[in-house]
Amino acid sequence: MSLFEEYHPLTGKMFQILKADGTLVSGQKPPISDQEIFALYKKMLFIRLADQRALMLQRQGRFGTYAPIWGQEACQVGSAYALQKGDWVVPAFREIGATLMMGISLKSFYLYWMGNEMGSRAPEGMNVMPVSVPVGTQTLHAVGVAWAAKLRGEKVVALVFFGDGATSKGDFHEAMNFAGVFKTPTVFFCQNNQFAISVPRSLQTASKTIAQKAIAYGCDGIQVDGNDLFAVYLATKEAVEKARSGGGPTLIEGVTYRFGPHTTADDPTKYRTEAEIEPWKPLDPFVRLRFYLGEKGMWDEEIENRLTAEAQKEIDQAVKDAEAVPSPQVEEIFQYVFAEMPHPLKEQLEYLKSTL
Amino acid sequence: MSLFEEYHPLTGKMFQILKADGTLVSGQKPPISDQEIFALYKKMLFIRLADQRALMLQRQGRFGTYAPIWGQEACQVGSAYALQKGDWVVPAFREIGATLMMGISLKSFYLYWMGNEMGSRAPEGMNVMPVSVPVGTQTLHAVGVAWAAKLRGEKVVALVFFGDGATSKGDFHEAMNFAGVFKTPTVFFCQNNQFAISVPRSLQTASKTIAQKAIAYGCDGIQVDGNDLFAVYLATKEAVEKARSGGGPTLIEGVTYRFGPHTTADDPTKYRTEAEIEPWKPLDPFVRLRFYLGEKGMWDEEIENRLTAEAQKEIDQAVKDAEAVPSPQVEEIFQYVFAEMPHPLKEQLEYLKSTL
Amino acid sequence: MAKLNMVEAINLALREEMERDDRIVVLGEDVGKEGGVFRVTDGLQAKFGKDRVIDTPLAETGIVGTAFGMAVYGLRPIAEIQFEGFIFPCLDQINNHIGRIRNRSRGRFTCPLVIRSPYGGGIHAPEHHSDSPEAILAHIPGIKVVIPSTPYEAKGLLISSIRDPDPVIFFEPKRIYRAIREEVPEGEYSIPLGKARLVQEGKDVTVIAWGAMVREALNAAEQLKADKIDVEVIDLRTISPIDSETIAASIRKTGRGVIVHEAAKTCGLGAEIIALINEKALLSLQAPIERVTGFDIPVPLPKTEHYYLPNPKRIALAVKKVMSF
Amino acid sequence: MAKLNMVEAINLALREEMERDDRIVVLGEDVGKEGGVFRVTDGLQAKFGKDRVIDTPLAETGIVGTAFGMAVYGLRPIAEIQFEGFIFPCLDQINNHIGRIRNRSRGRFTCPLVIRSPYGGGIHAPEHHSDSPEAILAHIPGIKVVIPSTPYEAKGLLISSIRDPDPVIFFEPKRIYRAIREEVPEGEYSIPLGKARLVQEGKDVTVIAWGAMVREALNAAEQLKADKIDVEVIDLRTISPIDSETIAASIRKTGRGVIVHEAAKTCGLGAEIIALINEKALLSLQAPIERVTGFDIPVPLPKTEHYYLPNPKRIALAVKKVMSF
Ligand SMILES: Cc1ncc(C[n+]2csc(CCOP(=O)(O)OP(=O)(O)O)c2C)c(N)n1
Ligand SMILES: Cc1ncc(C[n+]2csc(CCOP(=O)(O)OP(=O)(O)O)c2C)c(N)n1
Ligand SMILES: [Mg+2]
Ligand SMILES: [Mg+2]
Repeated sequence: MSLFEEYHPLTGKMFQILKADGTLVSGQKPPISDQEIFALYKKMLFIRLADQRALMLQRQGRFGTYAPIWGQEACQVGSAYALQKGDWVVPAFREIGATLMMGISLKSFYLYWMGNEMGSRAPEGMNVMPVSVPVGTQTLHAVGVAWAAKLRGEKVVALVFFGDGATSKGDFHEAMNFAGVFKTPTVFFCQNNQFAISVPRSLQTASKTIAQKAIAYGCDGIQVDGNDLFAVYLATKEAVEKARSGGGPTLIEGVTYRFGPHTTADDPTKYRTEAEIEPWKPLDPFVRLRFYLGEKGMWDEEIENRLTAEAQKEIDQAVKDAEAVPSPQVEEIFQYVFAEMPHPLKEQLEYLKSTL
Repeated sequence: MSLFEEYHPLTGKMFQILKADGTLVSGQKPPISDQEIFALYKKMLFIRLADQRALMLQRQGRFGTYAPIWGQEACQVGSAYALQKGDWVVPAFREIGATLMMGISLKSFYLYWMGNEMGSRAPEGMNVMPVSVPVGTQTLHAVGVAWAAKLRGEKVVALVFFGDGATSKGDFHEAMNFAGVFKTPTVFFCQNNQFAISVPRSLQTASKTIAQKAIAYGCDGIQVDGNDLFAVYLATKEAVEKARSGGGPTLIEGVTYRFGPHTTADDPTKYRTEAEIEPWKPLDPFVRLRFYLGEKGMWDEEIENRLTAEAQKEIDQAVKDAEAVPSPQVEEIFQYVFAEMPHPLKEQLEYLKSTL
Repeated sequence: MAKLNMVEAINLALREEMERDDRIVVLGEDVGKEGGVFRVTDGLQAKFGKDRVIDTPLAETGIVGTAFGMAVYGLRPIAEIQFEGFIFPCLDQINNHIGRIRNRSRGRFTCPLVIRSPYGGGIHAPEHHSDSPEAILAHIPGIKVVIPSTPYEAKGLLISSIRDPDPVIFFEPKRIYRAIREEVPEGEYSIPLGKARLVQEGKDVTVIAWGAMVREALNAAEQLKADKIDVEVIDLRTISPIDSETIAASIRKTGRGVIVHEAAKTCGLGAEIIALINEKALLSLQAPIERVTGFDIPVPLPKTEHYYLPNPKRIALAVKKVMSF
Repeated sequence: MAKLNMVEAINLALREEMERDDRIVVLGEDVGKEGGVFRVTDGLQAKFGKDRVIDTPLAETGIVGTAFGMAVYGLRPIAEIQFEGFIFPCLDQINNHIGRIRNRSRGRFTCPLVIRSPYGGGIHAPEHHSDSPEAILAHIPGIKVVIPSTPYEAKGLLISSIRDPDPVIFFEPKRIYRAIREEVPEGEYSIPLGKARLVQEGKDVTVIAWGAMVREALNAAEQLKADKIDVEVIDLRTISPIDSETIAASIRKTGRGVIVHEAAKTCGLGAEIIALINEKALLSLQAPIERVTGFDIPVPLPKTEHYYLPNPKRIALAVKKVMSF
């Protein structure tokens, strides 16, 4: 029985390998080596710290509005790790994790969120679409990308991120339906972080799980513990392999929790209490990995401090590098609207320059 | 076990009472009296003949583009019959059956499809929304209407018609999701007539049934034999009662077949063969009712001829009445844009009149 | 009388109207407990309950499509679209149904619906949070489009919009949500739709603006005093239907005009205003009307946004240009 | 050289381009076996197979949203929206993504996508099948909008649109799909985007039109000969970006102008053209520019549609008005 059969959404089962206390679910084993686990832990830590820095910079007025990943690191690191070179990531707007996993530099990531156009370009070869602010719209792009690859006979997979809120949008529906009909190699990764700004998951849809929405499209769906790096990785890996070998799309619901505010512009105390957050704290994806690695002698406070110090140094440098990039010249905002600037735009640019 | 539990979409069962040969499925009985059945048969016949007349008039250049019901009479008559006074019908564009069932006059119906604005107004008290050409958009309206009724504490149900093609639209998804979350008294009736113009049901979605799409919204869904007047009526009645008593929405998939062209502008020989239609002919909703009523001594050729003659007379009159209505004056197209005509529109109307 | 900012003034209008008319229902994303991301609906759910102030799923077509059904049924829904950039999925329902239902039913069904949405740039927001799509909506028949420029105006215009028997798109210039405080009376007053406001009389040149740009225009006018240029400032208020008479009368007087808007230049509302002046006051023109607008480019990211937005300097330059023509 | 109607000319362009470039994929509702409801894609699926001519589910956002992804990946999709009335659900993707991706990625990702759609009135179609939303699209940055007026033009302009590195909306005036036959060469030729066409020279007045309205304008011009009025007719061809130079040059010559379009008057493209004339040729104007357009109402049902559509009579009246000003 395949993973997706075993965890068919209507069975009510959530796929988990590593429990919150760092022990393995009976019968399950880690899908990657301890070295890999350690490397991914290190990456997750870097991401969490880089995320925290962004929040801090925003409070200091050095950053724009920012949507933190805090709590969702395992979802993004575990899933992106299942991709191969040439695969695509289509992010929403909370994807520092997936973005850095794809090799985009932290400097570039920061630049964009500082509001500097110079951070908008992914380097050649890194197939990461730009941030998608209009919720859910990007799911269609991931279907298009994957469909194109399929039509060209290229064994490329597209992994798209979106939230629980996004599943309410018509775009999500049309994307899933197209993916189902054309069996596009798309992996739909829903980070169900329990909130769409203030609106809790329970008010977003009456369906018991997000995963069961796959049934409407004749696709596989699976609910995984999104705070379990191993389960996220393995479910995504199976979905990616299935996609690559022509088996079509999969909807993965990663059950997780947004510990931070929706964005730096949000005040979550308006709509949730500390008491509501409390039960989620022990489920933090870092906690269980520390237990697990600790058991193997691969983690302790000292290691954590060393990793943290290294990360902070790298982050310091990224901030410095990003802040050293000047604000773009006025040409920059006209130059990339079309391949060749049409006459009206040239006139407008000339005019604007004459007024500066 | 409720009907919706017994026929849960993933059981693979289609709800049927009256088989194609006019006999009853074992254990099932007609949900209405023989008198009612005869009356509904008569209504269906009238609708089929009025529909055929529309096609004929179009060929003679006396009618606009028209979308015939041919084959789907049981879906519309059976479902609309389950409504009570005060309930709403929200049609797509193929709903001659449901429209007439709600009491709209054939003359008025014809007028609209002849392209005459004078056919656009439903009489006060008849809660039938205008035709909805943009596919799927009307599903949201039915949710809004039903939701409003619920908020006002009025026990009103909205029944919305749409096709298999419409289920691919984002609007359908958002409508089902809102209905699920707010438990609006909406009955979603999908006439799965196997085609969206030329696109067969199999290419419209990879989901095995339309009914199972309800699972995505935590709603009940049921597949019924849409050519079986009894099954359509009973399933709709249960859905309507459930809705009225606060149980929320239901998705009903009526499995039927579009015998005619998509519209009078369509040439179905481009995309389907006679051989494909053949197996559906014995499933025509009229065939089984004739067997059934015949068994009871309530139908024979003579009765059919009498009913036909009566119907044709009524239809003749409706055509005559409709054609006697003159084309509207120019004011008519400006008058109902706003409650009070704003200045620019007054200017435009004046100008237009000066050019005629 | 309290001094309120625009957020508070709109909140007050909603509160009073909801008290007056129990058919009014507010719905949208985060309008409930959260009180809206800008706090415009703050406290309303606590006061009126979850049946009248409704947090919806995240689906803009769904919000306006169901609100349409509610309005047809007889409620008076006020739908919030969280940012103007997310109104695009609603255009299908707005164009194909909301603006047409009265006409399509010969008056049997109507749609007294208000769609509120913060709009415009200038708050260093993320992408898709700074657009100005008013001209697109003004091109759609059967709907009205309203944009207030001060707290007092906002309350009065919103009351009229809510009481209007037809659908109204109400764009709130988010840049001045909290930037202006002024006296806003409690209770009943309304400002008629379809009438522009003469903000400041002047004899040399007419500057026409709306929303956040009225303040920019006034700033420019202030600067231009030094050049002895006497600027008349008109706040359009209602984008559709346009009050062409007020515009034409002013241009007939001054003979010169500058139109200011944040939206992209091409096919922006400025074009329509020029066309109306062409039709009604061409012979009075002493100079081509100038447009001071956004550009035909996506609104840039925060660090470059200032290039995009019209400012007093650009307005003053345009005024000088038409004066020296 | 064969005489083709516009449907055949477009079909030929698609066929030839698909042969030339195997990255081209056609997708839309009923474009396959059916060959499109107007038969524009007739025979293409039989020739190029189901992987290049794709019948999609009934979902317009889905069509353009996935086509966007395809284009970014490196294909050259040509998406069909069956009727312009159903392009509204696409505006979100068009405005928020399709027109911005080059800018949002500093040129890393591009969207060489063509969206074809029959548009406009005059065929006694059902509701929502007679709209003219070109001005809405012309207001959106980062996309081009093209409308051909004859079979020859259609083929040439479509070829340019397909080869253009940026997204193009290609509206096909369905009213003249089969109404005009003219010689259309096989093989390579293209007509540059962004350049209007001088259809007929004249010295007294400039009539600017596009799509099906060019024929109406020519008919009016013919009638006006009896009045000794010599009409210059310009076919705009590209709606965005507009060829303001050709327009201005003609107005500078004639001093008078009439703009004809089917879309609603307010905020239609006519307004933008007047604004451009105001900016570039005001001093040449002998009379206000006249607009002969649809009205600010939904397009009426077939029996009353003739009231709505501009016709030679209304155009001629407008020409006489500007001549006698
Ligand atoms: C179409 C659209 N509507 C509204 C918004 C404003 N908004 C930004 S994020 C968000 C909530 C998204 O929730 P979810 O999809 O669960 O993602 P999360 O923020 O939890 O990661 C909203 C309403 C938007 N960006 N796009
Ligand atoms: C949004 C939209 N897209 C396309 C069309 C053109 N069109 C009219 S009916 C139709 C097929 C509808 O199929 P289905 O929903 O199954 O209903 P049926 O016609 O079979 O009753 C299409 C594509 C439309 N009217 N609206
Ligand atoms: Mg969420
Ligand atoms: Mg169908």
